[in-house]
Amino acid sequence: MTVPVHLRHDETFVLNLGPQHPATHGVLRVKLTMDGEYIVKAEPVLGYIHRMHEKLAEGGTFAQFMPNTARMDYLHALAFNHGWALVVEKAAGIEVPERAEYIRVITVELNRIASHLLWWAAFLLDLGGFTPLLYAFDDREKIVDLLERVTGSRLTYCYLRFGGVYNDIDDEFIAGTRDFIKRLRGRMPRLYHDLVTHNIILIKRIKDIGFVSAEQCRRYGATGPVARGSGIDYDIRKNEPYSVYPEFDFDVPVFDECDSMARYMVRMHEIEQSMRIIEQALDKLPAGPVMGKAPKVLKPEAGYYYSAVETARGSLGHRLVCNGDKNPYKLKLRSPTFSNLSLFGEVAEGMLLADALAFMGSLDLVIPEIDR
Amino acid sequence: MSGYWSDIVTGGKSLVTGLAITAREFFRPVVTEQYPWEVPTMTPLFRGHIELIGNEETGEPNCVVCGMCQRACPSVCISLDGKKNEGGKGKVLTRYILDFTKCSLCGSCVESCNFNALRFSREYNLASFDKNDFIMDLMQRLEDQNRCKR
Amino acid sequence: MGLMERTQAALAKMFPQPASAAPPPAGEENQEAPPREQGILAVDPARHGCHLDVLCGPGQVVEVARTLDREGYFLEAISGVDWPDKGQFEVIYDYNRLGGEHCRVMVRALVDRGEPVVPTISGVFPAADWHERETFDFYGIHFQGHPNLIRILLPEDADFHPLRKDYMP
Amino acid sequence: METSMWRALLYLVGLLAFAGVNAAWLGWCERKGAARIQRRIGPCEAGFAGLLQPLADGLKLMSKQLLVPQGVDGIIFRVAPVLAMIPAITSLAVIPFSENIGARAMELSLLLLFALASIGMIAILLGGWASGNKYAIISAARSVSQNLAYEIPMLLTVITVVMISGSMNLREIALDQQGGFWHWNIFRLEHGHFLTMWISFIIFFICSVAETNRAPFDMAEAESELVAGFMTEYSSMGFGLFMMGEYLNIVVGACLTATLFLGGWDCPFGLTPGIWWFLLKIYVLIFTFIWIRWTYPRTQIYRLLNLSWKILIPFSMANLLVTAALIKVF
Repeated sequence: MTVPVHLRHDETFVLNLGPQHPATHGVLRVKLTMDGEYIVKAEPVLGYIHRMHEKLAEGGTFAQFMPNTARMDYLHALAFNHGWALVVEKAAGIEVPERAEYIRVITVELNRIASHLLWWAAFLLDLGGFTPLLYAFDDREKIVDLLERVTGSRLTYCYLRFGGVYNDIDDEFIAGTRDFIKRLRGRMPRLYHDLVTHNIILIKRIKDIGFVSAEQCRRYGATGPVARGSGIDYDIRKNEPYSVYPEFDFDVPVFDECDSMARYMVRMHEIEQSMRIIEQALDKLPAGPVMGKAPKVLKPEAGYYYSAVETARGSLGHRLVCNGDKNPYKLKLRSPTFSNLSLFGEVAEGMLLADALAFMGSLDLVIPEIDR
Repeated sequence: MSGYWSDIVTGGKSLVTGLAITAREFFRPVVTEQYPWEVPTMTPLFRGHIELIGNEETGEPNCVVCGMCQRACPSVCISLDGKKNEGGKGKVLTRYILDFTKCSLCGSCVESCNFNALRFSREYNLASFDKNDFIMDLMQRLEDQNRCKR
Repeated sequence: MGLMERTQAALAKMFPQPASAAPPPAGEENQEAPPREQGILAVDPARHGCHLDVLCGPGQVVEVARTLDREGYFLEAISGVDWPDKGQFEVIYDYNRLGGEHCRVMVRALVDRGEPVVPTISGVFPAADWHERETFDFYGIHFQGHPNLIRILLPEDADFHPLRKDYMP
Repeated sequence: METSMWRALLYLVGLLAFAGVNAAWLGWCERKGAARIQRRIGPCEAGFAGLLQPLADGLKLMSKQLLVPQGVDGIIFRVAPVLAMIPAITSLAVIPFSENIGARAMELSLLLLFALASIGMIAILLGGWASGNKYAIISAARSVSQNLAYEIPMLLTVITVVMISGSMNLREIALDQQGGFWHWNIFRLEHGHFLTMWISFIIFFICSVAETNRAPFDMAEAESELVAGFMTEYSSMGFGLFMMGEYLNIVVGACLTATLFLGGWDCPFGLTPGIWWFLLKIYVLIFTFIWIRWTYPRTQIYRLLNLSWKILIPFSMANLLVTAALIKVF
């Protein structure tokens, strides 16, 4: 997008958005060159919460990196657990018992709902609506309680293990999950859609704002709801199924409008689809052990391994290089929002400040995951 | 032009619906818990910092100083020492220091322990002005617990 | 013709000599076996997570990217690997398809550790911009022609490349 | 002479007390109201049901250092918060609280109110400009364009009221509506004004929400975009005065709405008119302000201008014509 003619003069100023700014959800900094309220150039500056997880991975054993994974995307921590478990299981050839796979899917999907709810809450906060935030937190709290029951922690779960999960789920968890799904289904139409989705102010605010074309998504490598909001039918759970996802009947919501509203709708529909997956998984939950046979000390064969999972924000890839040692030789984390954010600069050019922030909110940024 | 009128009508309706929803919520009971006065129930799996498990009878730590927890810890926050057991075989624990400032509560240590010597405490009031409060002597803690039990 | 074969055929034009008849599984070339020649290998996606393993020279990186761009791929990530024993850096490009038929391509290029220079592909895929900056940040690999090759995650004034194996904090 | 001095003093003290109590405890009301809507408790520790919270907040604000950052225009920076507060208090002088309670019943009191309201806007502009902060300047610019856009439909609707009542004196406008809700301007049976006046009322209410920079029209202090807008650089009581000014503006807006459309101190059933009815009306209106704020997301500046220029102004113009026709024809 080129800068409109009326903006092509030199009365610009630089607005430093962040690293401590309410809209950047953490410590992202965006250097905006502005002309009045129009953005001439937007340049995200990263690294304010960089912790060098890739080096930390090289320094410890495979198992010792597991707690770190949850600290990157603290909103969908279990998917990061899952991604790391999958790539190591792939490399070391570890089998996972079926019950553990089901439990993984249930917890990861619950976590996905929690992540989308929190995104929704934070997005509405970006748009100045504070009340929906607390309604969403009320629901999210239920999920967090459920997950605390099985994982022992509330945010940075370290639940998955190579070859299974840390702890079996009990009847109370199953009953609680069913109750939660019933409750969320009851609250969704009224507190989420009637109050917010159909609200004319919100519609006017995010419809036709933040246009990201499918081609832009491809060139920038944007995945997840951002790509699906641009009409790209791409969900790793369907396209290259992992775990036991092929056994469930669910849809991948795709919207063609390419605007913030489309991304919003994708996420709202994904909540429903995740609930469907959880229900099916609970129905089909097989009995059996939750931990498979895994050697205490992992020494995967030397080689190159790649594994991808679908997190709430898009495709998370682990590029693992092993040299036959008990430490990962090299781990590269392909985090979804790193790529999703990289298109911000191009799209935000020529936008109004308020629209750009609404667009940024619709990208669903989790800064620790970008900076790793 | 039709968009203009339908915007006004549907928009107005959506605004009124919004007000009706918040009005209904206004009269419904609160859902929050007032923390210091009400304490939520803790799940059985709650992960506090770790603590040593004492023997049922003697109260001595179950630990045999194998060092598995130390090796499993990704953040190097456990340091322990033992000495040769006089009279018996194996080793006895003499020092067990947990540097809780580094701990990420992953639970690897508890999982790696084969001798039922470690567990998560139920301590959640962990706030202090001094960093040194979190360099915990778990032997001392176990002794205190034993004294309380007696 | 499946997508994988099509991609393989498109890429094969760049490599006049086909890879040796009995290709060793990916990864083993770092061991005792002689180093692999440049070319394309089909690998087991269930084991290695990608369908094609392309080893090319640093000079061919841009051409490979153009070919894959034409085939509708997108760039997932760029990672560097340090092989101090061999005195080489390796740059790994992961390509994937957004939807439709599925095929992952891993493109690897080895460069001299003493003078690590790889041409940039940010002109082909803007996604590479940040990934190349990150690789530069961590390994000090220079991406020739990159419009803005500055540090991205580390502070601007850092004078080290932390993911090099010989880096000691 | 003597009595009029006592009277002036009494009103001075009374109005200042009214302003102070409202400015402080409306903050409490807002927090409690928001909390209820969000199913929380809200302030509950300071005093019974947190009623002493405003005092605690005030004490805290006063005990803080008034920071004047480098590079600000010192005088204007200090004057702006005062300027935000004073017009709001002054406006109360012409509000008729009941038939006999009202500091001053001027002939052009309506005009004075709008003049004072504009000064409040200037205070925001000055505060934002003097801060020398980019967010504050953007906020100041937004606030001005927003206010300019909203004065027009607001004045147009007020003109319809003035036409009906034939006066610009607020007391007389209220007196004109005595005797039950069917005499109030919003539901007025006479000349069939109820056909159009409810639209005027809605337009006026939207405009007063916009005028007071309240959500959903709070672009000037949009905290997720502009940090705190024009208040970004203010600390201590500078910030406190802006907050109090905002609440007082709401009070004035509610008083004006009640007087112009809801019959002032009139009882809906024509029975016992008095100040309590007036207070009831303004607090219901204030609650609506709070209710709206905690229901909707914020709109966008150009959406707001669109709303004003494309919907509110045409509608209020049409209303004006229809009202004139109704008066002339019937």
